[in-house]
Amino acid sequence: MLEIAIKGSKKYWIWLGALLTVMAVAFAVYIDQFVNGLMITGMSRDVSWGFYIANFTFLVGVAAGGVMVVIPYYLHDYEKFHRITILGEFLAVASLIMCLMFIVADLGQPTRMLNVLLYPTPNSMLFWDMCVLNGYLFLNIVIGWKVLEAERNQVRPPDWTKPLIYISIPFAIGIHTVTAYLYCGLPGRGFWMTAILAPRFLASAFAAGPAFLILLCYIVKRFTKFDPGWEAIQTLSKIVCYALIANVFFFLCEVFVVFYSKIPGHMSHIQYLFFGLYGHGALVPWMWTSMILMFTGIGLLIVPKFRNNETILPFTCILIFIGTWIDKSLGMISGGFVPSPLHHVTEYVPTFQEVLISLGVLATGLLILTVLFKLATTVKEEVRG
Amino acid sequence: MSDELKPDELLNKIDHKPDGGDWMDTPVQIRPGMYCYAAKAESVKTLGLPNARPWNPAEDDWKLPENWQEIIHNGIKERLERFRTFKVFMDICVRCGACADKCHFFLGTGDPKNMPVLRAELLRSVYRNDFTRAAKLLKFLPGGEFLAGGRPMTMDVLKEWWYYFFQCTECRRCSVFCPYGIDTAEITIMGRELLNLLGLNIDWIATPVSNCYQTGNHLGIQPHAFKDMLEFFTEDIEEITGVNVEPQFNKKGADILFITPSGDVFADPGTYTCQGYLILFKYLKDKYGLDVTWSTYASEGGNFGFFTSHETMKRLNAKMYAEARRLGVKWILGGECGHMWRVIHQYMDTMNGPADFLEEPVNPITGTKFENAKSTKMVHITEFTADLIKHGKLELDKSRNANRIMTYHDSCNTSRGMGLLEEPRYVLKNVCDNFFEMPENTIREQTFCCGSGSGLNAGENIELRMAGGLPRANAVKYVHEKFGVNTLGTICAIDRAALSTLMEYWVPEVEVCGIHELVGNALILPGEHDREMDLRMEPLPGKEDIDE
Amino acid sequence: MIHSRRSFIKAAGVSVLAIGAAPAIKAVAASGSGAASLPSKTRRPEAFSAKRWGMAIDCRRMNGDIAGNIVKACRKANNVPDFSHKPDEDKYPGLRPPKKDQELKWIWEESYHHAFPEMEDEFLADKFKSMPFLVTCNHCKNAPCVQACPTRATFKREDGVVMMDFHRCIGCRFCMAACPFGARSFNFRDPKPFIPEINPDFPTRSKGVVEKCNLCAGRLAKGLQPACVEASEGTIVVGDLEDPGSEIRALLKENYAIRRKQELGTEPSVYYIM
Amino acid sequence: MSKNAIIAGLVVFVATALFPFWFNIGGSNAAPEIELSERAKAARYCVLEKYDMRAEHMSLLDEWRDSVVRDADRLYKGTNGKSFNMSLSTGEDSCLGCHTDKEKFCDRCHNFVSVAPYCWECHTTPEEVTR
Amino acid sequence: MNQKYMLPLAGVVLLFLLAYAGVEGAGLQWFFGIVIPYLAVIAFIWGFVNRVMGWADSAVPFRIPTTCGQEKSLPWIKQNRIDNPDTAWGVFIRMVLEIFLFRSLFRNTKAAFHRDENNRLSYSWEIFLWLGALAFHYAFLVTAVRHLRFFMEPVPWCLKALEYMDGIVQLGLPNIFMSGLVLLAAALFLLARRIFDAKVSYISLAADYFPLFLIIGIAVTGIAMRYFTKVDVVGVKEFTMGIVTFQPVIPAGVGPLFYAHLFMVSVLIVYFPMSKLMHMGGIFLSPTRNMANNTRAKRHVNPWNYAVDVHTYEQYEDHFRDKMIEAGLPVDKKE
Repeated sequence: MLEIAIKGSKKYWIWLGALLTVMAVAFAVYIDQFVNGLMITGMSRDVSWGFYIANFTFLVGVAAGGVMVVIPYYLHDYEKFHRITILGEFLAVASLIMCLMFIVADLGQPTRMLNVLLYPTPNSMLFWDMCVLNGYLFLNIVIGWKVLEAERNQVRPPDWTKPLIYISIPFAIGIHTVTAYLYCGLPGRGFWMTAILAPRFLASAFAAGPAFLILLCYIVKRFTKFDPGWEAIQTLSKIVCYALIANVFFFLCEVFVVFYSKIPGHMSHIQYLFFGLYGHGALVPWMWTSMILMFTGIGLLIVPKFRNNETILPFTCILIFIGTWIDKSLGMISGGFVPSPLHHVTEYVPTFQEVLISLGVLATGLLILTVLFKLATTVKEEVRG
Repeated sequence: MSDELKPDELLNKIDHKPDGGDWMDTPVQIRPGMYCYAAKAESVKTLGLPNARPWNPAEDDWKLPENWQEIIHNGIKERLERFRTFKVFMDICVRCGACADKCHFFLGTGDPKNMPVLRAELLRSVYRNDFTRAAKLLKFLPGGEFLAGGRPMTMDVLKEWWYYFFQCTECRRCSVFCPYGIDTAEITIMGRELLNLLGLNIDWIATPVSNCYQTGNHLGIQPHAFKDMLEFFTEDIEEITGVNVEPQFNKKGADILFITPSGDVFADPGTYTCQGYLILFKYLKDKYGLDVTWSTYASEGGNFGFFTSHETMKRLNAKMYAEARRLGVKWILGGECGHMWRVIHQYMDTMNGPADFLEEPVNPITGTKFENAKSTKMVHITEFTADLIKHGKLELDKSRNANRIMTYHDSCNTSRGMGLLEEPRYVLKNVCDNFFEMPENTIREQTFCCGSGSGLNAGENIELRMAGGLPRANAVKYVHEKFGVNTLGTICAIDRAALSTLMEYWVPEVEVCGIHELVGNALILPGEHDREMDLRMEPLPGKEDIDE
Repeated sequence: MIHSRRSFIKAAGVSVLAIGAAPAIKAVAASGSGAASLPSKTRRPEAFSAKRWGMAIDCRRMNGDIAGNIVKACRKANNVPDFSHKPDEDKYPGLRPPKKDQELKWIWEESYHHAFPEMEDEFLADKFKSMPFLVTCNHCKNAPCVQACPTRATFKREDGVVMMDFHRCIGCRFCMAACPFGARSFNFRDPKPFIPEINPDFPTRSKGVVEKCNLCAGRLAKGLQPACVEASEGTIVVGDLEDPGSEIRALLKENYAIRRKQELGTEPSVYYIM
Repeated sequence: MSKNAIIAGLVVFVATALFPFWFNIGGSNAAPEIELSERAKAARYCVLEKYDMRAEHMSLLDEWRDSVVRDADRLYKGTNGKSFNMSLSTGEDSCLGCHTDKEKFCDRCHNFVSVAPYCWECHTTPEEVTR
Repeated sequence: MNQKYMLPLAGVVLLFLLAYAGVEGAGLQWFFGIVIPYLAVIAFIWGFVNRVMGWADSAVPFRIPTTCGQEKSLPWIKQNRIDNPDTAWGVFIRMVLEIFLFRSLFRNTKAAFHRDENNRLSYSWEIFLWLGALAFHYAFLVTAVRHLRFFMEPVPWCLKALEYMDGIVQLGLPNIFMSGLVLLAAALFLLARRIFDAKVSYISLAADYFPLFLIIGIAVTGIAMRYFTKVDVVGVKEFTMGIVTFQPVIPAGVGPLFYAHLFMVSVLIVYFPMSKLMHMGGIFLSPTRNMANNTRAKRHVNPWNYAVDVHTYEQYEDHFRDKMIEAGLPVDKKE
């Protein structure tokens, strides 16, 4: 089936070539990081996680978002999603590979990463995160591939894929829950220490993932002969809408708890993000932008006239995607570290190199996504005739 | 035929998991329905091939010469020196199994010895025993003989050879997947050559070869009958179109000599393809003054000698160049055929060339040089027609083929033996609007054989043919059910005959046609009247009610 | 003798290998060497030991000079790099300049406001406002960093010291996020150029691993007091918190001492006598 | 493929296969001599017997580092009844405390068999520091 | 038990024990360490050259490449220059892809017969044989190249770089070399395939299992020496350098496991030229892949082409002249 990927139009090859170029440049920069250490990043003693982990967190969400098409289709036999389920699964595959690459990029000693397997440590959330991420990746590759292959051959998928599909649903919830647990179980980090973090992560995931999927559907429709179906996109947009409302609602709950209780250790982080602290306020414009984007997104999605407008919808999705990205990657990580437990304010700005390496990872993900989507859409075209 | 074994029963017999045991210890069982009758003595005699005598594969005694083992041994030895392919293929197979489920006969019968690797091992095991140093060295070690994996040439082995080398259609599908490119077809060719040294051919091959040698074509049609047949088509065409397309025969000084397999002249549905050629040549003659001649001497494109031995192939093939030289044409045009093209493409120039008495082929109408046929000087008719269409030289009415929902079967020989994939598709798409490909893994270089190639198109081995054709039929059935495909196009004469039977058995709703039958339907002849029938004398689409 | 023993180990090893049990080999190797000459690993006889090590910092006697000496002594003893040190150009040509906020600290001075941020008080006694508070790893009883580490590179020793296994650390920095005291530092780069004088008694670290105060475990093992204690002029006492007769317990018994962020329940082992 | 091409290919193949032989023409089979420091000579014994030490020292060090860091066990009593400080480089009674010259003792063999342990990234020999 | 693999397994175990006992019991270091390896190298080179020259001596009468794509045809039809090359350059690319990436194997599919109301035969992409083969061969290559450190003094930087890359995964001491583990894993996978896949099992001969077991044995002893029972590598290098400088020595302190490893390697290279392992050389000579598909454009010469009996037109006309004249067909001689 992979032979499909090596046949393509000129545009396809130019696109892959561009991605490969970005990957090559990023790899060269990564070699610098590998040789000289994480000194090339903007991270510091106080803000010890940065752009890599931020993007990792966000992409776990995108991966988990794929389950929003899997559940309706497999659990509720929602036929409209039949055509796009595979897209959701392949989106999860590409996102998860990016997640794993971001983790590796963030490690100080990547050559030792197998120590996590050699000394399994059940009390560490990172260990569990590794398990669920790899598990979910494996499940999605196997399920996506086997189901697509069966579709191509016009036979029923092997029986053993059914239980795997069911297992993949808790895994999807699991990856984001465990990722939230990475943060929310840490004493002394008031910003993260809230039980609503995992639900909030899931809510933003179920907004960002399907929003991205809608955009991908548009792209697929534009560049291939495969039509994911307007009704499926409609349903997705409703999912995005309610998930986004939940996300904002959870955030407002958080704001209430923090500011009504006025506990400084919890309050200072949100103050820093939205108003600045001790004269430091690099993230203030970003956070307000995020809020505006998300509220605009809600507005555009909740009104049927706008939601049902084929021209407006992709722009709405872009707004939401950017809004949730700022909210979850920039805000969530920097917000947690600033101010530090000793109440120092050390601001974090990613370096150029850091951003380049991240772009390399994203380019790799997009390359995988492109190839997988090409497979999926070509097979679907082929089967339709 | 179909009363003997229903499709469902045949399907029930398929099991792709061989049960344990050692294949070397499993003796061959020659089963009716799976083999062709033995070559008749007189056919073998005509060609002066060895050991002509009546014999019956089902009997124990095959009436072999005393020193048959020696003959085989020397035969292998000689061929190892003459063919590097043979020697290398004997040595380097690692038995990785990649080819195992690529063979249509294995897929259709489940007989493990139809896995290409095992078919080759039948010969290889003897080679290892008799010709490798390893076997000689290892004999001194305990268990070494076992490690060498050889076995002596016995009567059982010989029978196994005969049975299984005539269960291979030399389609080369396995070769596409082999990491070393081992071509089982070449091994089968060697195997059949060796068997022929003992006079162990099948009649479906030997008799056509003898006919072809004597009368010029496989069916043994004599010159006047050949002419009659084409004149009969001319009458039909006149009835359909109102135009007389009378062909020319053995005409000296013509531009082009046209050679097609005799199957097109004498067996439905090839005859309709033949009519297509006639219409095309008439059109070109009237519009552009192109002078095409047929030959009664070289009235056979096919070459069953190819299924006998290299020498026999050469003897039959020689007629093409001889006739072209005698008639003084510029170059040769070849009709739709499979193994004919394999021979022309890969052997003819080497065996019977150089054809320096011919001109490098140029299409006189479009001026296109057929660069790829520069030396052999023989052009495939779909290359020729595609070139004409591309240059807008043909006036076509696609709607006359509107009732045809087409799919296209790549013939093994033209796809894996030369790579003729796009030309027929181009022609097809220009004469018919409804075209659907069969699934990816069953077309182009991965195409499946009709199950009856390489001389196995007999009546007595019908079970073998239906089983071997199963993968092809299965793919046709798929597009038939999915897209309502009702016609299977092909550019091979054996396909046209074999696939018709195959379709009747597995997918009765699908008809088989040649590409030039559709061209003949679509081509608007100068001066023709309003056509109401297609070449099969069936009403054209939109004209159905006129008949009633 | 040795010859046959080795052969036995090898034969046994090869057969065990077939079932892929590496740990078993070590067992075989151990038993194969015979009871008489079994190799043993033990503590040094002169090593200090405790049930649970703790530290008391006497803030009443602490001043800037002492604190400065302590920090210096710690850096020297443990090869903690100092980013203000100018690296030797000949030995390390073309080094990129260090980033101040990527520095490494094992013990350092903080003001009251930062050492005890949750005990902010408008009317804090003046003397505390200017006093240097030394902060370091608290060797918590319930150490969040130990819980967070995915490879057990950070672990709690039986004697209460929270240790780093530099060989095992993968540099994920989960521990840094987990530590509520900011006690951990990450080697963003190779530290060697920034160590003014390498102390051969303690290895330096490589880039990419996290480090922190280990209570001078190596010195304790040799029967030496931690470097900070030695330089502290008696303002720092390290001893066994579980031993009622220890010096540190005596101090805590008689004086009012506080711990940092007690409300988090990590049970720090570093006490500040106020 | 022509016979000449095949022969050319074969020549390349044989040359490659016999590379170790022609590459070492005029070479010697001598392994480097390691030089023992005066202290080591005087001591006359090490943690393990000579050949065991040669073969196993890296595993022993691997084992030691776990014991030292994780179990705080720092004293090794070998099968020869002697005690050793379980340390590669710290203190007089560590490995390098006795085998003081790393270049002549460790590096010669490591270079000979192309082993580049990462130990030296962090562990410094006392000599290196004083130099 | 299936004797097709039990016998080779027993053979390999026997070979191992032979060397192990020979060294440990009988002190035959010189025999297994010096005599056998020298003989093995000679046998390998001689056997390999002989085999390839045997192939070279045979003629290539025809040009019969397998064409896996569109041939060179009319100028507006896109040719597949790699799968159906008509130039030497295309052939070169095709061979490079074949030799380095196992391109044909990459195409591998798996057929399945779904016996239900549709009775579909399906073909799906089967990647594992390709992956396994690729992993096996590359791991073997890296392992072999890596061993050059025992045969070169000083060791060049490029070899050190390879060792660094191979050992980049840091996991305990000594460094883990990935190639060795991948080699063993891939060999075990290929073995498992032979045993458990009914089709492959059926076609497998003892000669297929023997080299696999031998390679597994070599990998296992090598891994054992590196990670478990340990061997004095300085002694080993002294020994290997002795061999290649023709000043053989038997170093002290190198145990029998090393000689068993060496003996199995020797057996492998002796066995190599007389077995299917010659596919290493054969892949270069495979005529269906290393020739251009241009026979219609360029004449190929058969060195042993000979004249044959042909039924000529004259004979034909003589036979049918009357009928031809009667039917109005032109004839050369009108009598």
